[in-house]
Amino acid sequence: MSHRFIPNTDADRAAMLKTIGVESVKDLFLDVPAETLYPKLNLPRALSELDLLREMQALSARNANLNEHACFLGAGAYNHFIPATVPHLVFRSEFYTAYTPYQAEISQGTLQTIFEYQSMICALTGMDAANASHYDGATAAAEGAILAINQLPGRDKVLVCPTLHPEYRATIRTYLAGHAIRIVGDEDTRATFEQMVDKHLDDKTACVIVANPDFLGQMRDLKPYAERAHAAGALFIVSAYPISLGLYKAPGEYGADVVVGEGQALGNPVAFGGPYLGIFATKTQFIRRMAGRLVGQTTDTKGRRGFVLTLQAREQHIRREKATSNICSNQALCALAACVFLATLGKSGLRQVAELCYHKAHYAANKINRLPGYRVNMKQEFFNEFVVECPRPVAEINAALRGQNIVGGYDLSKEYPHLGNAMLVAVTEMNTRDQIDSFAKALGEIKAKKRKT
Amino acid sequence: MSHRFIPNTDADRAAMLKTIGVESVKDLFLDVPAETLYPKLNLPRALSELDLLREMQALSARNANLNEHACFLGAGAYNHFIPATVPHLVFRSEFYTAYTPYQAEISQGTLQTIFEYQSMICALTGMDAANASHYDGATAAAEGAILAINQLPGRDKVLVCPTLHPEYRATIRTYLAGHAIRIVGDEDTRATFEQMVDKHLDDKTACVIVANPDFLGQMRDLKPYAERAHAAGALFIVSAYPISLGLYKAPGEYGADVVVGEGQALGNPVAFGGPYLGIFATKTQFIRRMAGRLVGQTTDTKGRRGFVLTLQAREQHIRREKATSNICSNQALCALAACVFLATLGKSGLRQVAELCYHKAHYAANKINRLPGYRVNMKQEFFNEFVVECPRPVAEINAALRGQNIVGGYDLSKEYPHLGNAMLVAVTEMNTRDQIDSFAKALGEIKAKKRKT
Amino acid sequence: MTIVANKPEPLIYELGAPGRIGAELPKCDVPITRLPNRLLRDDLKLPEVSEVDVVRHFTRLSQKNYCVDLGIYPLGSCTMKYNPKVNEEAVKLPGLAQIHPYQDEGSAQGALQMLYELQRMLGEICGLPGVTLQPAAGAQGELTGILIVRAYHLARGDAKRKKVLVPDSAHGTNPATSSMSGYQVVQIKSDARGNVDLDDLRKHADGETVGLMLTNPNTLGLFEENIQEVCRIVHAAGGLVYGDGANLNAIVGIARPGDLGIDVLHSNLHKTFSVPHGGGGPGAGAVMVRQDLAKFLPGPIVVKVGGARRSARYAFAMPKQSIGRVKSFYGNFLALVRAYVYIRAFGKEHLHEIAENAVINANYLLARLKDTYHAPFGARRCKHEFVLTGKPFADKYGVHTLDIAKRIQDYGFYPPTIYFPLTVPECIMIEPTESESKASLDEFAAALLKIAEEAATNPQVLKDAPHDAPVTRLDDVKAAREPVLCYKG
Amino acid sequence: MTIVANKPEPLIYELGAPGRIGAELPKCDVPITRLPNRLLRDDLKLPEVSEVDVVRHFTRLSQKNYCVDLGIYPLGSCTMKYNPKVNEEAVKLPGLAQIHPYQDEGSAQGALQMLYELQRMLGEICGLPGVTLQPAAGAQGELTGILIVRAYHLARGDAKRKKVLVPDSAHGTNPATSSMSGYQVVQIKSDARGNVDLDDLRKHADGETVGLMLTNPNTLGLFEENIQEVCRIVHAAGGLVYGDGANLNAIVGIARPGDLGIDVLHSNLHKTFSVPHGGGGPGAGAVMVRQDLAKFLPGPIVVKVGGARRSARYAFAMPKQSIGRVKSFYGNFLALVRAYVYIRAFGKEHLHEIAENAVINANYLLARLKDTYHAPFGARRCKHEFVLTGKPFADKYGVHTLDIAKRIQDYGFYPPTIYFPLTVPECIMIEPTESESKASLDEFAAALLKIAEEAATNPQVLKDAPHDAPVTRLDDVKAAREPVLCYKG
Ligand SMILES: Cc1ncc(COP(=O)(O)O)c(C=O)c1O
Ligand SMILES: Cc1ncc(COP(=O)(O)O)c(C=O)c1O
Repeated sequence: MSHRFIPNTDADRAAMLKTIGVESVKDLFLDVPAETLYPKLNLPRALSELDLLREMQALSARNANLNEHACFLGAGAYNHFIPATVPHLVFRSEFYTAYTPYQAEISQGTLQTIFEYQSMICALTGMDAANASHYDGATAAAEGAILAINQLPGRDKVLVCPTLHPEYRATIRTYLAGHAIRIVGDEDTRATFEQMVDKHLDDKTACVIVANPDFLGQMRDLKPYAERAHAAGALFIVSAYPISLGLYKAPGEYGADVVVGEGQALGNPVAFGGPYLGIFATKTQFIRRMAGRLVGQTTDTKGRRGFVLTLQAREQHIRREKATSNICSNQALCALAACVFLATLGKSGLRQVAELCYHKAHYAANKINRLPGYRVNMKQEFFNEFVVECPRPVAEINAALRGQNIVGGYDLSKEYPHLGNAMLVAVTEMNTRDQIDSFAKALGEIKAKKRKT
Repeated sequence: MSHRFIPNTDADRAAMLKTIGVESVKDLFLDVPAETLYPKLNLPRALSELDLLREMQALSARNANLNEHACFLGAGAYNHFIPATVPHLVFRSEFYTAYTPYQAEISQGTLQTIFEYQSMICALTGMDAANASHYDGATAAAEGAILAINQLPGRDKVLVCPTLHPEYRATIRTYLAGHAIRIVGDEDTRATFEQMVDKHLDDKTACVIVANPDFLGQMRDLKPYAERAHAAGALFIVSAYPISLGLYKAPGEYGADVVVGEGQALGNPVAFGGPYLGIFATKTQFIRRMAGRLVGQTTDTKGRRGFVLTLQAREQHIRREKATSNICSNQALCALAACVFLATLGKSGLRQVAELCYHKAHYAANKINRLPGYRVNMKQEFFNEFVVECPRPVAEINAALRGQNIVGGYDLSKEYPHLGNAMLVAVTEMNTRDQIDSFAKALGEIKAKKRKT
Repeated sequence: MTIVANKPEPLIYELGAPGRIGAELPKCDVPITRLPNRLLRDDLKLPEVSEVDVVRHFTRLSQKNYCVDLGIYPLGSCTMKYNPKVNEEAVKLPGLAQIHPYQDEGSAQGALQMLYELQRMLGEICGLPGVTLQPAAGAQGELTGILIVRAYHLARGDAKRKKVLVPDSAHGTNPATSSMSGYQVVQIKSDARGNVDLDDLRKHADGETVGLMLTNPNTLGLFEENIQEVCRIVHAAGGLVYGDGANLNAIVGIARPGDLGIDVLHSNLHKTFSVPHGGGGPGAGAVMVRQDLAKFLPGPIVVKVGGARRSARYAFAMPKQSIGRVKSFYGNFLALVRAYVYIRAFGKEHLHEIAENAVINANYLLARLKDTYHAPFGARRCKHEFVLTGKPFADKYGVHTLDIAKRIQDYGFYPPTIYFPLTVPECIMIEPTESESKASLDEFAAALLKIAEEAATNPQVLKDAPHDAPVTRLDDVKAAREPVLCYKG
Repeated sequence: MTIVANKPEPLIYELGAPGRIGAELPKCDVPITRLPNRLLRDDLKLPEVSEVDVVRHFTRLSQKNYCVDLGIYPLGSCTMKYNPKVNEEAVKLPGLAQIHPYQDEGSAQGALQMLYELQRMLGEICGLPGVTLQPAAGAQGELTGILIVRAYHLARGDAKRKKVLVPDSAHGTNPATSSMSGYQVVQIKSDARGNVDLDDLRKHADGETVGLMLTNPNTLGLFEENIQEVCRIVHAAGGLVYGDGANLNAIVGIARPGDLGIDVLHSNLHKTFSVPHGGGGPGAGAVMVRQDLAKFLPGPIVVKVGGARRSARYAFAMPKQSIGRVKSFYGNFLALVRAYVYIRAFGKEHLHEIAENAVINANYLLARLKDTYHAPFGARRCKHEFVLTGKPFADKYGVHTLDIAKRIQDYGFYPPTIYFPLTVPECIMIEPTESESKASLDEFAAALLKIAEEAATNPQVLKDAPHDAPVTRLDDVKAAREPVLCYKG
């Protein structure tokens, strides 16, 4: 009996067992408690490739996909254009079937692309060094907090802004659960940044973590806040949306010590939440406290440029319990996608994408703001995401939109109850004017319907 | 102004024009009649990649695709399973962005895969040599006729069986239009092979071209006919359906001198008719009369095995007007797909596919034959395609089937009017029992409807 | 990967083992029918390998290939331009890849519309409104075109014409096509400037002349300076001018063959319109003709049946006096999709930039090289390509063009076309295309200049080249003398 | 391609030119809004390259990489098995790649069902029915698992436990995880047979013990012979046994960690379940727990809400006493799709063949090598991997394991894991996986045996290795001493 993924034949196995010096394969499992061997597994039967593909097509068909739906949902996962170069290059087997480049000489492809990725992230964020990736934006934020805590021993407080992504805040809490660290600042989700800082910032504060744009879409000049954090001796950590950095100032320009963020938008599909890309960048002075892989430039014995994993003494495989983090496998291929994405779009392309997001979002916001019963705060600075006050519960609105092949915005009622019936709407370059107009029209009709009844 | 597919910038161009020694690019076109320069073209405006993809998606969406429809249509283009290895490997840029391997040393990838393809085609057909591809089954058949004519000067007749694919017969006629060659045998589409041969075969006959299975699906032991052709001094050319060769005797076993065929089924999608793969194989004695590229094994200066284009003296770039054919670019990538397909399926897999086709087609034929008003000649040997006599015009039946997401069979009424309302039905391993049952049910209902009215 | 690409790769037949499998098919879900034993084969000599064997074998082999995606591929006359990746996304769409050529026209309106638009756009670009997309490649386009010319003469009742005039610099497919079409080939000389020798043309153009097959720009990369006169001479003799559009890349968007006097033209869509060359094919060889010749086109072609923009419907139709069909179905459909995508990506604003940049690149490279290599037509501006001759190196150092080509590989580039056209001894024919940047050309020029130096100082290093490829120079003579064309195992 | 892979590749920043573009975006189809100038950046240091530059750059770089699709990749502890291509087809499906994590559950039932089934299948395979798919990798699974153990103790009101026991052969992530979770690490010795030293374990297992992190088979490739006793000791002390399932490939389908006494386990789906390693990730690190611990799992997890087969509906739910979430959304979804496809491809009939063949392959290779290389545990049967020591070569010829590893590259293979586990000096850790055939192992063994010979006869050739890779040996010390971590240009 043969399986298509196992090359050895019965004859191969017989010859090998003979060389090994055993009678049968069972003899290789004598050290396993006999009563546990060969359990009867309640699993489905094996599928041929054709049947497998049909099964997956059937599963896929039961999900509403964004190729066929207009999407106004963001909230940390964004539907952006992915140039054909990205899948074409990322899915070259030389990249995707390799592993961490432990043996540098025959892994220069991976190593150089990571170095380039690091360089691009530094350019975007205004930092000196970026690592080869964390699992996602949430874990990158948590690792940022850990860096600050380790950097500033004795300080036991982490300030998180209430408008940092709720899941990031939850993840930070989980990551620090085993440590005597207080995570504060988001008790009152309606607190402004000033109020939060006034209340909590002190000499026990290791860091302040804030998002820009924040979870509700607001874009701010954070310089004053960075200055306040620094004045208190704390690190200032900014979670940034990388597409916005095509247009807006780099966090490094306004005082960030660490920049984290969700890099999915850079060439990775929304894919039901993963795999995504945790961006992590910092200043030279904190490099040795960074977690994760770092690639550095060096030379070979002939003096030629080459790249290697470096500063590994930070990592678990060398430092074990003293490592900066336990991270080992990361999201390298997502970082490669980001690298190809940024190379393809380049200086002008990323700016174009960001501008399109900006203009379309503002067009949409204006339009929606003019609908009776809906309100958008047009005074507030935003990039491509904004809060819409709605005349009915968002869940109901979204259900109605679904019938028109529209994926509506994020329902803020659970995490930000004070906003009432509020929907977080994201607009990207993927939304055509037609889509926006239909969306607004559909929203308008929902209101109207209510009046009639 | 820059375009994404043109790397030179204005600065590059300026520097280059300077080196060239001209003022502007216009100066490079002074030899073109001035009045014809820079015509105003009535073309659409340039599209960005995203807009382009949307345009293509929209065009694609207006076609009924076979992923979403059960397909019982064959007639020379077959919906077969394509393992994931095929697109994965064929679309490695090293293969698909290379050209004819003129420079052998840095084209060993292409050369070795062609050599392997040739070997597999020889195995399938029972021939000694196969070329690197013709454009499709029809042109391969035409080139087969030309080989025979060149091989047997003085003979001016080509016998084509009425059940050779109508488009192949048409193509042969076009290819030979400029020559004093008579193409005969298919005047009466109801003539049996015996009748046709009795009528035409003589010492002026260069070749007899016959399909197995033939266009109407019939599978025959052609040995007696090969012997008759040979007795008359003519070559015997068989057009074969390569999937059937997983199960049936190789044409070489029953006397073919040349085997041609449509190779699409070997790993190439139906794709609205192209690109397809013209299979061409023959015996050693005719090699120097073959058209097309041939790859041969040789050695390098260090004695290592390597592969080169060989026997090029047959070809247009050496022999010009005396060449065996004018073919230059061929269907190499389709041949590579066939090579990967045959390697993946291998000895047992191709047999499995062929058996599945056989069993499913016979199941379908039996089922349809039992429907009132429909008839299949179950006495006749067939592989996976058979003629169904229908109670109504096929066009009407197909229109009804379309409503149920079924692509019905080929309407034989135009080319084989003597068969009446006859539909040519193809069944492959892609048709599930459910699909076949639904198809039969749908056919049954069409009949019923007629009775009611 | 160097360490892998350098290892010899066994044949797929030499891998694997009896019983090993690379694919499983679904279980048979219908009752079994008895097999017709007397018709069945006993054995089938196909590989027995697992999926991983297949993937590794072809992945490794792929790395023994140079390709456009690795660098400049300056094969003259082949237009090895970059193939945009969006093309490859388009052809994967299920509504394009998974449609049957015989399915009802009503269920394939997207495909028909695309074909219709492509016909129209190619007609517009070439200035020749009758278009067939059926030919699978340039050579088949030539056959199609000459058969159309034949049909034209016959339709006029003129059956006496037998001669096709073909310039001596023509590609081999031109004379080969002429004989395939049943005609005799008469070779026309080129003059000192690389143009058709008008006297020679006048001498041969007569009442027996079917027509002239003209490549313009020709295979020397030169635009026919007397194009209008050439066409006049042929037309005056009652012949038609067939344009081999292989070199359309030089003038696309800048001048239209139809406006220049060409009657029938093929365009290799895999050249000018970026269909990837696939290791030899598939390409596509659309043929464009004057309006009055459209009735002879092979069919079916796509026509619009009624309706304005939105309500337009498309159908296949056979031209009235069609020469028939030249292959099955409608052409290399997915290649046509790529050409369509490519033209739409440039649009009317940018199309001419293709030719402009291709011509700048070629002239730049020629300027960089012509002091070192002998450029027989270096006094003229070239178009998208140019020729050099290695003759001085052969004469002085015994180093031949073949040696230069092999040595180029060691510098990491694909060599140019060599020994073609036949009119130039030791010919080297270079076509950079617009896909190269100045930087890329500079690198390539530097390598060629270095090699010229080596030819003088160390000729042996050229004769032993290539040194760095997966194999050293291969024995062509042996391959042809004792042909081994398939695995014997 | 050798000739290309051997050339140094510039950084993408060193390619291109100002104004060059690689992509165009659609024109803005809505009215323009004024930009908030004071918040905007002045410059953005990104590359300026065209599409062809991008494609060539990364294609060339790719060829400077070794990968599983080129040959054996015997990195011990990493399970570099072949990644079936059907996985990659599945993840391209629009209903899997193009769905938003926050879209309504009702519009993602296919995705939820897949996740639910995967949870169930992994629970079944591991004998631990509580499952979360959220962790992104093994290490995150460990953190998740240890936080679950912590929650378990705290829920019992037991806050005094502070020590996590970790065998000395453990992977670095185990101790690192323990400290990330706020615990102290106590290292447990191994005995002469490579098992956990029971006496040492008994000595440390006490009322302060949170639990033991056990890798079984361990990183020496040895199955813990006293597994049941080990678990008994830890359980008796009130601790839980955390299983590091990185090596599940050795026993998948043959023995279930839950049946062996493990309480909490992670499985690196990128190892056992064929998610490609992506040059370092993404993987996935599902965590499986005993039924009574399921309430602590991070969430959301997928539950079935009512309905039999056809009418079943699926929903996300937060376990009652969840430790919270360990990342955003639901895990590396597309990695989970691949694992699902892989398990379904093997099914219950074939799953155990994975482990059987992995173990046969490892033992065969060990048998081929152990007379030449010293195998510290060569007296035992190994499981899916085994360790050798290069110490004798170091002592005799001054040739280190690093030199051997570098030399292996010249033979066209990826080297094994080296210098791990730390308990074996000059360690060489080899894991062939079931994807290799006997023929492939024979080739690899032949290279290693040849290298052993070279160590004696020509040690310098090892010390200077690699010779054939795109670069020679790289200077790690320099890289760390003067870190250059990004392009300064
Ligand atoms: C000038 C010229 N004509 C015709 C052809 C033949 O075209 P194809 O290879 O597409 O058949 C070529 C191909 O290289 C060519 O260069
Ligand atoms: C034994 C062992 N444990 C844990 C890990 C960490 O897993 P990951 O890299 O998926 O985080 C590894 C990875 O190599 C391992 O080998």
